[in-house]
Amino acid sequence: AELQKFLEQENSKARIQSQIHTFTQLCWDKCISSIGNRLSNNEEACLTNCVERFLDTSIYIVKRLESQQHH
Amino acid sequence: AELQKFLEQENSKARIQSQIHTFTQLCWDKCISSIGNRLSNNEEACLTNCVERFLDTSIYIVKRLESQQHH
Amino acid sequence: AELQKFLEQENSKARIQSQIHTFTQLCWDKCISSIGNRLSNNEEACLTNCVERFLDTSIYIVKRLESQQHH
Amino acid sequence: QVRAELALANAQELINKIGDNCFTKCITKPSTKLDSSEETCLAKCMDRYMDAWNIVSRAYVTRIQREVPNEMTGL
Amino acid sequence: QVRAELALANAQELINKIGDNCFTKCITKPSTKLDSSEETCLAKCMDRYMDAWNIVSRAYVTRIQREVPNEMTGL
Amino acid sequence: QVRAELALANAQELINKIGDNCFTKCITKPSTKLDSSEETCLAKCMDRYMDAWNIVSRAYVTRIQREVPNEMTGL
Repeated sequence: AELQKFLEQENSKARIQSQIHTFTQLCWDKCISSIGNRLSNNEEACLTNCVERFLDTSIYIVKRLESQQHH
Repeated sequence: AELQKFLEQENSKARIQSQIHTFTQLCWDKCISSIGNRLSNNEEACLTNCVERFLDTSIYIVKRLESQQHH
Repeated sequence: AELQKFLEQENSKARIQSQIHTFTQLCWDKCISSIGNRLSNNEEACLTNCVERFLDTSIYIVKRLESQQHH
Repeated sequence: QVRAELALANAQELINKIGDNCFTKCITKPSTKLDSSEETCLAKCMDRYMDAWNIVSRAYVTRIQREVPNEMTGL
Repeated sequence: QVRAELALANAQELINKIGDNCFTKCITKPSTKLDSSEETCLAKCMDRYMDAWNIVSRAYVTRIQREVPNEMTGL
Repeated sequence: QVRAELALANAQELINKIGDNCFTKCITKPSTKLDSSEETCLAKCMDRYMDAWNIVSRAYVTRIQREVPNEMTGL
């Protein structure tokens, strides 16, 4: 049971890491236009908001699908 | 044999479903520019033609490759 | 041992073939704009340079990461 | 059970695709919350993506049935 | 048999890539049939894609052979 | 050992992503060698990509911790 719990946690970590790569790609494309000596405040805020709003979007879609199935 | 046939059919269904996702992405990019309250007749026709012509394209490519190998 | 060596070589070949497909896609997008009756000299040179510089880029990134970890 | 997993995988993939495509189309400048115009856009985009998915499915399955004998695909 | 599967997978992937890239380049507005100018474009695009694939293969294999001892890759 | 493989896979994926994105941004016309302005661009692009990766990680992990009980993710 300990081993299984360990493997499940690693599995969950692998999924999270894979999501981080996907989100970095998506939000890099949306938020970064030119390459400077540091990220601007706007770019940093855009990256954080991009992750948060993408997750909101996913939740919105699932909730709306669920509500439609109850009609 | 029954089980094997069942699994092969499910496998084939999984492949078809995966293709449908790929084609929807491809034809969405080609046919849908702005998001309205319904698909226009043009968009609907474009989506159907997009699937049909993509399949024609694949068949054309395979036939042409085969004919070249017999030279 | 012979079988293992054979399988490792095939595995390595599969990886190289998969890389060739990835590079062809990448360099096709970078080097080919319109479809003519043959590749121009510029397009051919661009394709070769694209592969070489992509590999240089990967090596540059790994070396720079390694040098940063020794600080 | 194979069939249930297939249906689940299919629904999950559709949700992912809608997420990627509609986020790209509707949230052009991500801000500190989803505003109501973004939500309206997401709702429409979702419906249109499912319309497109249905049209594409119909076109593809029709074509397969025209070209391939039924017993091969189990449709 | 491993070798035959590898060759088949490789050919299949090349056909898929040609399909995706040449459909995108040649069929800009999909209509009710492939017309002859689209077929001409597809034929040229296919040939150019295979030219590109050959040039890329040669450049990559040459580079590998320059940098890696032969016994490691079995080329 | 699972953990080490995970870390390695993660580093490899990050290097691949940096390679793809920064090659696209910095080497617009590939020539016979990487010139110094391309190398400068690559170095900056690499640093910015890792900055972005860090910000995205922090935002995502913070959100997960807000919404999911800790024992479920093992974070």
